[in-house]
Amino acid sequence: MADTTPSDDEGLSAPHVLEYAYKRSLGPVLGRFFTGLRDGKIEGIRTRAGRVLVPPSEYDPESGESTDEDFVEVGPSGTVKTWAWVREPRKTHPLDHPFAFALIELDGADTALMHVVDTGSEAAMSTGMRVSPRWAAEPVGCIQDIAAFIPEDSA
Amino acid sequence: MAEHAAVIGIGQTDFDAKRLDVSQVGLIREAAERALADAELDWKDIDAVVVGKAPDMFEGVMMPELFLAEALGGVGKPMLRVHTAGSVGGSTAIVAANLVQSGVHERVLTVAYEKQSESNAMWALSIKMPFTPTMVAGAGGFFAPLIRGYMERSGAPEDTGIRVALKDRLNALKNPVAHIKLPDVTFEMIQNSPMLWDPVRYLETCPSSDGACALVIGSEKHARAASNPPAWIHATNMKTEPTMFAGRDQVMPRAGLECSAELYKKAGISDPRKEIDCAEIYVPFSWFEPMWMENLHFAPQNQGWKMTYEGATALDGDLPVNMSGGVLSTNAIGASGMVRFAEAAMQVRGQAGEHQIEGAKKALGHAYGGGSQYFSMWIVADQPLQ
Amino acid sequence: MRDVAIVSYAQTPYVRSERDRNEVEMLMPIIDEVVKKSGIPRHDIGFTCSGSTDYLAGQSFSFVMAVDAVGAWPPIKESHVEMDGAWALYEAWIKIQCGEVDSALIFSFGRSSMGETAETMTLQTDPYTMAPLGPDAISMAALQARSGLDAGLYSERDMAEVAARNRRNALTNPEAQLAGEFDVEALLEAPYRVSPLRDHDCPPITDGAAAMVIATADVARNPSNKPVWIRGIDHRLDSHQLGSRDLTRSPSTELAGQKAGVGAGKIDIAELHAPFTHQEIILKNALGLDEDVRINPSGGALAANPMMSAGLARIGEASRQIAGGAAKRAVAHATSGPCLQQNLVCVLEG
Amino acid sequence: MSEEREPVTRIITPVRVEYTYTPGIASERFLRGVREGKLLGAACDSCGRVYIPSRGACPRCASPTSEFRELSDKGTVITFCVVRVPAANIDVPLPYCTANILLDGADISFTGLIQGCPFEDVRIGMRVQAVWRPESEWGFGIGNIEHFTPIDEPDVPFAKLKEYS
Repeated sequence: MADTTPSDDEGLSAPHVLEYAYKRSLGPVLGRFFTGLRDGKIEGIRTRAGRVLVPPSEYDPESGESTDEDFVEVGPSGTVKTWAWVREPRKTHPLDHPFAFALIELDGADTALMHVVDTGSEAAMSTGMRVSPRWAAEPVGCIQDIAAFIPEDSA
Repeated sequence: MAEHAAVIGIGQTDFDAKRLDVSQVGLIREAAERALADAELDWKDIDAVVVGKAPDMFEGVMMPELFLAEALGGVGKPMLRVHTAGSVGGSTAIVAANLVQSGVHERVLTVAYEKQSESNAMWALSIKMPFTPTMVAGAGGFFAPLIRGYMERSGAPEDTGIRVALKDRLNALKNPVAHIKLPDVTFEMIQNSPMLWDPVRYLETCPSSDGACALVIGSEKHARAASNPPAWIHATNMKTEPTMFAGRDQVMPRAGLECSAELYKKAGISDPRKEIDCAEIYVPFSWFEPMWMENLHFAPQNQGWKMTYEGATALDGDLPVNMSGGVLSTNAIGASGMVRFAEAAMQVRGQAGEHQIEGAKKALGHAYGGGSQYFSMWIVADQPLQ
Repeated sequence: MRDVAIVSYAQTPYVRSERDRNEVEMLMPIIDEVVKKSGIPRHDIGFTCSGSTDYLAGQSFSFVMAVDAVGAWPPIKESHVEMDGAWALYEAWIKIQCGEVDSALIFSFGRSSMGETAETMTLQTDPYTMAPLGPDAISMAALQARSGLDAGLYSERDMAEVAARNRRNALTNPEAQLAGEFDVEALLEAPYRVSPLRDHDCPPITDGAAAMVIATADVARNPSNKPVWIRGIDHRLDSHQLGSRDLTRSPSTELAGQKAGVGAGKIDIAELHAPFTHQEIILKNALGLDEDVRINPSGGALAANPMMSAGLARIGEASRQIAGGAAKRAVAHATSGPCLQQNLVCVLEG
Repeated sequence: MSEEREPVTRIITPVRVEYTYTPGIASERFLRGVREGKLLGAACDSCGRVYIPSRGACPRCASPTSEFRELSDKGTVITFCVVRVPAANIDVPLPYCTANILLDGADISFTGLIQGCPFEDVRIGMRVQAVWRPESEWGFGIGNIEHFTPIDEPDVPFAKLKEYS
């Protein structure tokens, strides 16, 4: 039972893969957020202190206090606060060609959402640029329902 | 030298096979908010947070406390994440207690959890590694041979395990948050349940649960000021030995024997069976009750089964064990140790509702993990240690 | 508080791949070394605490086998944090403060070479809104780096100078992995890896382990060692959501630094756990370090980044500087989580 | 139209992490031995107890186990259980019997399958021997032993085994 084939004579090694499709229940706040994405809208949540959090959470990260279910529709456009240009995408990345990870402050939100921006070239990226979502063809209720953000004027 | 510390708030989630109504965030907040409410404290009153859980592969998040910390009011605070296998819930409570006993903090929130429904426990507990064909079928496959070893050396009657399971399952009916509740459970039902890992039957085995447990541990000042009664921590102890080594007694591990002996000494207990009013101990398979009765020095070697047989461990016995229904009824792995510690504290606070042992003044909480190699324990009481 | 000192420290040579040795084989010699150097009989050490993570090993309960390297027989008082070894040190320090024990062994380990570390770190992010997008450790650090560049806090040249200095410092550290003289101009001509980060801005992938013994004054003072006192130790945490933080600052480091008493006296050297060049600058600002403080004489995490030990190694390396007479007072720092989310600060004195 | 759809309550997030695993010096020595049909134990440098397989250390002494020696493929059942429940990582048909087996010359038991007799006949103290797969199927793993089977030798009394149980 050759459960393993050594890769070479220098030393034994073998591929090892950890793989599982986790099933994550969402609860009221993330459930509403992902339902909104599926239906083409982005909703944040207002904390008792008045800040609008996107993505929404069940708590205020600054105080730990619960958030009430005070949902606020934001965006869908927003401003890039910072970005990182990925020249060589990894297989774990959502796009297979060069793109940017970015923190995007959606209009009406007080925090920035981490997502990807698809501009085709690094030269087209800049801090402060305006972006809009490009929705997935068949949204199912997950963060990838926004396939990517793209420059606002090309949306 | 250590400062006094006490449990001043306890919160448990409702436990179930699948808590599909909450995220991981919602799950831990349910326990933490209940503990804060019990302690009559707010998030801002907490100095530090200690999180415990078993392997990260259960939920598929590496060090999940990092994304959960802010849900526990952790921003700007110290946060620690403990992982000592199955004993982790107990160890986590001890680390939290130490933060207060050291004099470093006044009020510490500690939470232990597992959301096992996100994956599969049998997979996550024994990941198949290259070069090593898996022979051991999950925890049951590991512990069943040890149980057979105990049966052989003690000569315990074969129905001992069934009797333990019946007692714990009846106790669970009195616990509002317990996961497995079988209102019409009988000796025959357990006896006739399928053999999974012979000699362990299905109803002698713990379930996989989703759930969390939280404690607020306070300094003497805060314990005295609390409006609900505190559970004073008299002693804590942790002890480890390696999983496998030549000459290891896996049935009656020395780490457990020494851990409990040192614990009693610290707590000033000379006759544990007499001086401890009740014990909530980690029994994932029914036969571990008699085994741990011996390991915890409640019974002489090879005679722990007699306590079960004579009813000593029943709710009306002289040393009630697993009043909550135990791990056999509820097992969110990372939380399980802390639930034991919490139940001991609930008993001495007089808060245990239908499963309250009347007049309980001193209680033992116990957890173990790995291959019966990690032990964590505490003694709590209704008065501070003199 | 009881006075507690680092009495011995050892680490494996830091390498790209421990091709042959498993975790136990890596740990056994260094644990043996720190126990011997401490002058405390092995069975007299009161407590043991380790730090590691299952996802580096690809195995649940991977820390359990590491106990084999300790000599846990007769049984020992022992605990484990799923964190860098620096936090194992903190738990051990607390145990001593409780008066329960007078000495402790701390160790940590990891073989990053078995996996793809930057991708594994994706699993550390919020599993609902972040991890499904696959943000790797380098991309997240790049988001932070650009925040500081845009804010004018540092330049790409400043970042390259950090890389060059750390790797030059590493020339005198025989256990460092990546050492050498690098020309800043040449570094700046290299292409971006994930812009604005170039290869030199990122840490190497490192396998390694570290071990330390700490003890109270009466136990620490023995003929075989030179105690280095832990004068302050504290750790704090920031929000996990990168978009709700000001990434140009490290408020948790600022707070931990204040609590640990960094400002109470002159700092000679600092060992900062900054896997990325810009993070060293952010940390230096957060700790309020003067220009004359020598930063990372060991070469820091840019010269060797053994996951789960790199933080403990900063404290160990700082203690070596003091024990060797090169400094009187030092600050050491450890980090965990994306973009410096969690930070520990430790002040050491000779 | 979207109003008619059920709210989203759960997401599936696939996680895949790839590793290249290396077993370590002592384990590799053992695996290379078993590839040749040899069961190599390793003795502790300090106490002399023999481990199989050794991961490189005697956990009770924290000493290396440097001296390798070939052990017999005969041994004694220390304890056992009959598994009647499926496990995610095991592909042996149910039910099956696994035992902790102490090989002659070893000081620690390891887990093996017991076949060749009814489950009711398996007992603590029973003598067994390895049944190897055909040599052409041997690889780098203890899986080269398909199972252990009873042999006609007197049982070892429990008193002699208690230290290993």
